[in-house]
Amino acid sequence: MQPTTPEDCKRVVEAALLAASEPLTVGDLRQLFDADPGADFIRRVLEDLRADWSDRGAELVQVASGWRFQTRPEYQIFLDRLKQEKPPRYSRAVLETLAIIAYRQPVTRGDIEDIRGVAVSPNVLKTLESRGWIDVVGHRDTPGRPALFATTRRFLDDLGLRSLTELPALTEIERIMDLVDTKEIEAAAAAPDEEER
Amino acid sequence: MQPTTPEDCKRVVEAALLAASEPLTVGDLRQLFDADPGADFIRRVLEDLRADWSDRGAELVQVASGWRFQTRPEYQIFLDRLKQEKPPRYSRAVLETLAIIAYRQPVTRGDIEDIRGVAVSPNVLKTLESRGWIDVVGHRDTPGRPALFATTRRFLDDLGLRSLTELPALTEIERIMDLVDTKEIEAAAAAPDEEER
Amino acid sequence: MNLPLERLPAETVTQIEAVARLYGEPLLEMPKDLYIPPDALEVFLEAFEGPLDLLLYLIRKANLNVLDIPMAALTAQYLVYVEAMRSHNLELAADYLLMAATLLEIKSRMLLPRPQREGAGDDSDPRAELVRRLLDYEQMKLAGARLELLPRAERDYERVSIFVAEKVVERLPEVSLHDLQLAWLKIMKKARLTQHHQVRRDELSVREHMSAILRKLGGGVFVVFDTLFEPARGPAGLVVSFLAVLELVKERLVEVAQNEPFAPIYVKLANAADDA
Repeated sequence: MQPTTPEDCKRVVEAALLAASEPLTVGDLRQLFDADPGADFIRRVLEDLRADWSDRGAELVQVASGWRFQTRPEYQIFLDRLKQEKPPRYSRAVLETLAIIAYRQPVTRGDIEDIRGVAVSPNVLKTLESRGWIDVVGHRDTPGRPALFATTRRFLDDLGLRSLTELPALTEIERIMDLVDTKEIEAAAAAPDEEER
Repeated sequence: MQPTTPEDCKRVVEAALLAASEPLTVGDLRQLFDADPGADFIRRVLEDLRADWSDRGAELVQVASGWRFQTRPEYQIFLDRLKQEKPPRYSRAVLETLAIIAYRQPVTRGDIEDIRGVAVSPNVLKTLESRGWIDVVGHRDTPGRPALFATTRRFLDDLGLRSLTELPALTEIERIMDLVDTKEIEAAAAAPDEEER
Repeated sequence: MNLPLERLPAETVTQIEAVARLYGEPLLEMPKDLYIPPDALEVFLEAFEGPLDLLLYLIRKANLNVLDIPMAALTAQYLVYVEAMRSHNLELAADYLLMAATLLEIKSRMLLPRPQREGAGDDSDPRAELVRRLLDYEQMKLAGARLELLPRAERDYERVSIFVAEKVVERLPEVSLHDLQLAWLKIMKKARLTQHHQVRRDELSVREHMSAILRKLGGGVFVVFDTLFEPARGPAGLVVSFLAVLELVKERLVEVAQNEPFAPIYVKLANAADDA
């Protein structure tokens, strides 16, 4: 089979996206064809496909590492009925640790403990690591050379984000921060910079 | 969302089949709905979906353990292009045996062993025969009447040759051999592999 | 460190659900006099993620301004909770005790006249560091809650990945002419150690015809000599074909038969009859 019409090409792109276990980039999709159809062509095909699927149970979305098909959240209640076990729920300790790593990365376990005011259990970090949401990106050059944690591309992909800038904004807190007298609360001056991440 | 029309139900079944990592049975699919729609209804939906997908890059198929979507074999050549992994390569024994048969045909297994200086495993010849690149064209009239191997038309076709005379000339090779020293040959042996990609 | 919260087998579903259910609304039902049944106290304290979380709860519950915390009142309340934990022999986290000490220190510093420093109008508030930590923690606490609300793979949607029917098409190794040339090169290098091969292009052509002729004779029957030649190949082709037949005869691969002069010449595979 040789794709000759744009319609043929769309079918090839669709099949590739349906079959892929990881999101595919525009660059990946260009490689599908013997003669490179160009990035613009692929983007048009993707928009076309997105429209085709607009009334289906799955949708074509763009996440951090590319394009992928995923089921629509409205359909989850049906799909859940087929599941043998419920997806894990995360404790507040896990969620807060995740938030600190996501918004303040790269951070050490000590940094996380400073912010949360309690020791961080190894299980919390293990949970996030085994989910593939965080990993060690280096070591801080201080005594003990503690590991620096950061969020992964998988974390963005699983939460449907294209980049860290799409994380929920910390707006409410920012409003509070605006009220804070910088002289009085010296360290608060550093916080808005952190939010940019 | 509450599925009310058969069309809604079809979308739910489609989403479930697309998301499932294993084939789903009619029994599984009945569980998707709050009120069991019955096996006949599910089967009609499946037939309907199969028809919907008849001109796509994927198809709905029934396998031993249930129903699943899978890519059509015709699309494999495209999907292969996305693979990072290298295509399989023949061992040196297979390549040298093929070269000997190509240049010195018709030859017996004994001839090949004489030239290579080592025994030729039956697997090597079987590999080339099952690929359709060599076959037995006769038997030499010596004790044991060993089979004479020659290359086939298929071999020429697959290598893009019109005749054996288009094989790289050996005189040229001899000339090159006089010029190059072992190390350079080894280097050349590694590099062109990459160029083929 | 000794931490009742974090030491629990962290992520079992039942435990988390219990905490989630108890954190928030049920906590508002706490009696004002802070009497807490011992069983409930343990669960109540487990609902907090540490001293900062407890402090934030106390501040928000009393509707206090984080930026202007009445240290005396807050410290007193906090100590009541900590004392309650101690009196019920709950394993008290060091973090809670450390915070108690910090609160007491801030409270006492606030009673002292502020040190007047030269130069810049530096009126550092002893509460500043605590406020910064509380706001910092609250920010991350809320961020964690928001991350929880984001649609998440496997919980809110599933990735689509259909079966790839690749087994249907066997991937065969590709061989290029270059591969073949290199393979031959290696053989020749080895062979050159013992003997010198004189292989020429025309010889190869003869060998190709030898194979072709053997293939034509594959049936084991006698074939008319003339049919082995294709005039379309031109004079050179005919010569090569003839040389191929001679070579086959020399190598005793074929038998040539002619019943009488000028009768048709027949060619057949040597000993083909034995095979048939």
